[in-house]
Amino acid sequence: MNAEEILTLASSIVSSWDWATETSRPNPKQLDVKVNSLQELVPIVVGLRVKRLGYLSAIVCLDPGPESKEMEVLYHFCPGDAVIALRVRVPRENGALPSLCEVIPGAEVFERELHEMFGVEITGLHTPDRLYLPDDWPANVYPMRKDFDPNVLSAN
Amino acid sequence: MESKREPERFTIAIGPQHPALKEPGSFQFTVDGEIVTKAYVRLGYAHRGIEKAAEQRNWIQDLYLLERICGICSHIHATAYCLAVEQLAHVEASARAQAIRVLVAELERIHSHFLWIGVSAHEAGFDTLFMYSWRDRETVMDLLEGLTGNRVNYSANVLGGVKCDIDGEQRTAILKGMDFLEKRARHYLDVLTNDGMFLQRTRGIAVMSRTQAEVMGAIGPTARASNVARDVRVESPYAAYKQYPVTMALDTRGDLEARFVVRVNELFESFRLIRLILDTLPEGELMVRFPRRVPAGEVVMRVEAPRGELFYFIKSNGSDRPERLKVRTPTICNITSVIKLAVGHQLADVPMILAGIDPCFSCNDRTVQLSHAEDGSSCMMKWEDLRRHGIEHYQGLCK
Amino acid sequence: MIGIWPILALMVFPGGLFILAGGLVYEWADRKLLALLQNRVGPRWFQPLADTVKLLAKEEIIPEKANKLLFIGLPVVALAGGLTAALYVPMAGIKPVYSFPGDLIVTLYLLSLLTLCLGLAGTNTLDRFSMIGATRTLTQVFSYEAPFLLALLIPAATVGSWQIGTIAAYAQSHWLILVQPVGFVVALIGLMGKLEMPPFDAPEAHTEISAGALTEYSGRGLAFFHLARAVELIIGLALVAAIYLGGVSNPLWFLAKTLALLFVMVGIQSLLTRLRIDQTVGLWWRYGAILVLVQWLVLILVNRI
Amino acid sequence: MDRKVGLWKETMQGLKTWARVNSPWVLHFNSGSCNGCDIEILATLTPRFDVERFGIKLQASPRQADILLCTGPVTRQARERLLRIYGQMPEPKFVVAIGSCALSGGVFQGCYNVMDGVDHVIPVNAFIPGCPPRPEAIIDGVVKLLSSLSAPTSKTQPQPLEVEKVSV
Repeated sequence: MNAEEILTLASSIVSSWDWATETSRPNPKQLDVKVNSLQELVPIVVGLRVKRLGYLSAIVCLDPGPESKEMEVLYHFCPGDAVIALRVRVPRENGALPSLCEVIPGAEVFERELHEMFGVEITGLHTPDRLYLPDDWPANVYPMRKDFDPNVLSAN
Repeated sequence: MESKREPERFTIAIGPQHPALKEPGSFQFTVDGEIVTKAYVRLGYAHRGIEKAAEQRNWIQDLYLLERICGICSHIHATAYCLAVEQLAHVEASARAQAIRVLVAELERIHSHFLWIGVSAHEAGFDTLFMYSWRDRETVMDLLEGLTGNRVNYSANVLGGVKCDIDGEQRTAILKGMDFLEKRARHYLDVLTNDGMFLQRTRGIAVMSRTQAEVMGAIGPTARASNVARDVRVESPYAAYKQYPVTMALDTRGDLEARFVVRVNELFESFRLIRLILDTLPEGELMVRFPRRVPAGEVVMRVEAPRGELFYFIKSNGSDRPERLKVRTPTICNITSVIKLAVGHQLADVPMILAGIDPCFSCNDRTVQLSHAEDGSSCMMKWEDLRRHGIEHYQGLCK
Repeated sequence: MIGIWPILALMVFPGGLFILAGGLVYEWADRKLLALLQNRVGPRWFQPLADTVKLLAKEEIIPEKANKLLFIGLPVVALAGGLTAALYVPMAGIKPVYSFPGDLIVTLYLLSLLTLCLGLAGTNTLDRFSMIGATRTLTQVFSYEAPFLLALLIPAATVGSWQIGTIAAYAQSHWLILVQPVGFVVALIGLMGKLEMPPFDAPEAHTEISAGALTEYSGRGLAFFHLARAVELIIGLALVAAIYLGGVSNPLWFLAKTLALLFVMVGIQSLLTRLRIDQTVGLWWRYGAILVLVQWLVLILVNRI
Repeated sequence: MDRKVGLWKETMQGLKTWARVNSPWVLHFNSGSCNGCDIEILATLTPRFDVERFGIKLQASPRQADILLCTGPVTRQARERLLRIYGQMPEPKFVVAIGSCALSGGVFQGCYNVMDGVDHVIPVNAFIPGCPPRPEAIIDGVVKLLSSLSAPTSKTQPQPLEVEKVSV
């Protein structure tokens, strides 16, 4: 399958939820899917998985800064030559995402990282321990957020 | 007397300071006698916070920062970054530059795989093989040093091209080196597949089926040893891989031996590729002009590091530094498989299973850096101080 | 009234100074040969000596949880066992200083003392790595000890004496390696197991369990264990050479034969991968023990005929 | 009589120093380095460099090491481990910081999760700069540290010394 076919297939999978999603093609090899409701995330991933498009390459979180109330989380699936990005928005405060571990066990480390670095709760994660940050790291401080203040650490 | 011990006695911590791991990363294995019953991973000993640091530095500085994510695959990190930023800036490096990038990347793969053969032989307690493979690895280290000037952090890439060229003399040296290494690689393949004692430690150990590999998201040679055809160089050719196509080395067995065989077979592919590139190196400029500011946009770049797919996501907001830079390194994907595979195996097999994925914890743990403007300037001051100090020092010497 | 000779024998030759120096030289030869086979230059001739002196001068840290007496005593016992064994072995081509019927058995048990001390020392320190190392050490004892013992008793049975001196004297006219090659191989490999040389170095596998039973030992204790091992190396080599390789009637023969044995052992070391502990046990009981028993059987049959 | 005692003491001290200089067992700790330095340290064991010539032996247990080779800028998580390992080593002990990161934090200087160098955490006896230092430079650094031990001025504890980078 070349990139074109993969993306067509992917859009057909995604379009079964089309009452809640919009898709765009920023470049010929990429398909961006805006997932508007969190409940749909797991079913879409299952759908991709069933069609063997479910190789999760990375989870990226974008924090626009404290003025914005929301952060954007990108799930990058990279089957073959194509890139499928599921874009989900979560609130900055008390945001939560469903865990993909049931579908993709390898997602666990990405989700733990997401939780540690950005403070996004992952519901259904089995081991929510620290993965990267030191043991004596202060609670509720998320280093990858734009408004992270390193002075918190020196006070510690 | 402490006779009332629980049946499940020991938790053996492997790492962060542990001879099996030259890099920090902490695994905890609960063992019952010699059998592993539970595995747990804790990273973060090498977490420096590079992703955050990258947001604080400009595009050029980031190149040198990212190259130091990992000392084994430094070139491929820089390549991924350069390709991604070039795509954002709509700049294309010349065909010659791309070919040289691929050439250095393949040399790096050779160095990395030889290193890995040695390290895993060492884990298995086969020190003679370790010594021999590292002796031979010095050949490719010499070539890389001759080409770029450094043994580890080559800095061959610059934004818009490469900084080192290949002349006739280097060409002969590389070809000679490849002939020697190919001979040695054949020998190692023979040893790895025929040495009975070594096979006892690799054959049928840590078998990962194709489905398991796919579910756990294994990548790189680890996945290819389980017959998962996943190689970015083939699937989504970048740089000059379109002109120099690669054939994937696959194996169906999925055990440790298969991982050895796949990696050695990849060596042969690299030798072939390097010879081909040297024979048909296109002419052209080494680098093109690159703007200081990069237009706003998002880009995903995937390249094949020696350990598997390396993923870069870069978002630019049009300024002279990136808005967000995300690196997903190959080892992080393969760690899941170690945790799952180790359970049920002997403790003695664990170092081998760990080594089997060729882990690189420095890759995984990247840094977070101060997001303070003042600190940025204080850094500049220090650098300036150092520079001045250096100048004064040498002036003093001249007197 | 004890004469001066026994004390001299114990302190200078063949016990004490001589065997310690000899052990260090043989350890150096072992490391140097291994390095040469691995394409390296290897250590300088005084390396084992420098290591030992340095360890003796180093601070000794005794873990809080460990029994102090045992922690300090075990290395001494291990070394003492080795030194005592030296008295019964034809060292450097000279007849054993002491000899009595049955000294072969005593010597073999004295040689096992080191391993037992290692095991006890490992369990005494209560460190996780030491514990696993000790478990492995003791597991290994049970695997190689019996075949090794049987392999050395075959010549004894052939000669009809349990005295090393008598066997060695008989061996000078009969190269037992030719008659009982299997026994020889098992004895040699058993010696490697005893010395925890690769491929039987699972008890101190650096990549898995740090330094095994000795993880917590730093100064003097470690030096004593090192010395004990060096002493055991030279005694073991002397024993196998005396029994199987046509005796050691003069110093030159002694040197040549033990070095030849050492060379074979180093070759095996450099060629093989470390065995897992279960593989070690399997190897000894499945092949080692059976081979030795076959050798016994052959011996018995031959004697009948 | 006093002179005899003095002579005896001096000889013993000389013997100790000789042994120490000729039998340095090293322990390697990566405190968050990029692997570059670590691989180069490992390379010093291999046939081309072969540090066993100098009696240098890589030990696995901190209890049995004389010299701690430390690489990396020391991350917050690794800091405690580094202190613990340093504490576990028996006296006399020496620390060698290897690579730019271990010296000053290198490119990671100022990152909040790093301590900007080994000497911010434990005392360091020798610094070996380079990114990464070549294996020759690492050997040279350790040997220089050792030769400073036998120098008459510093019999007990060597002063921290700067090892020059070996010109490539």
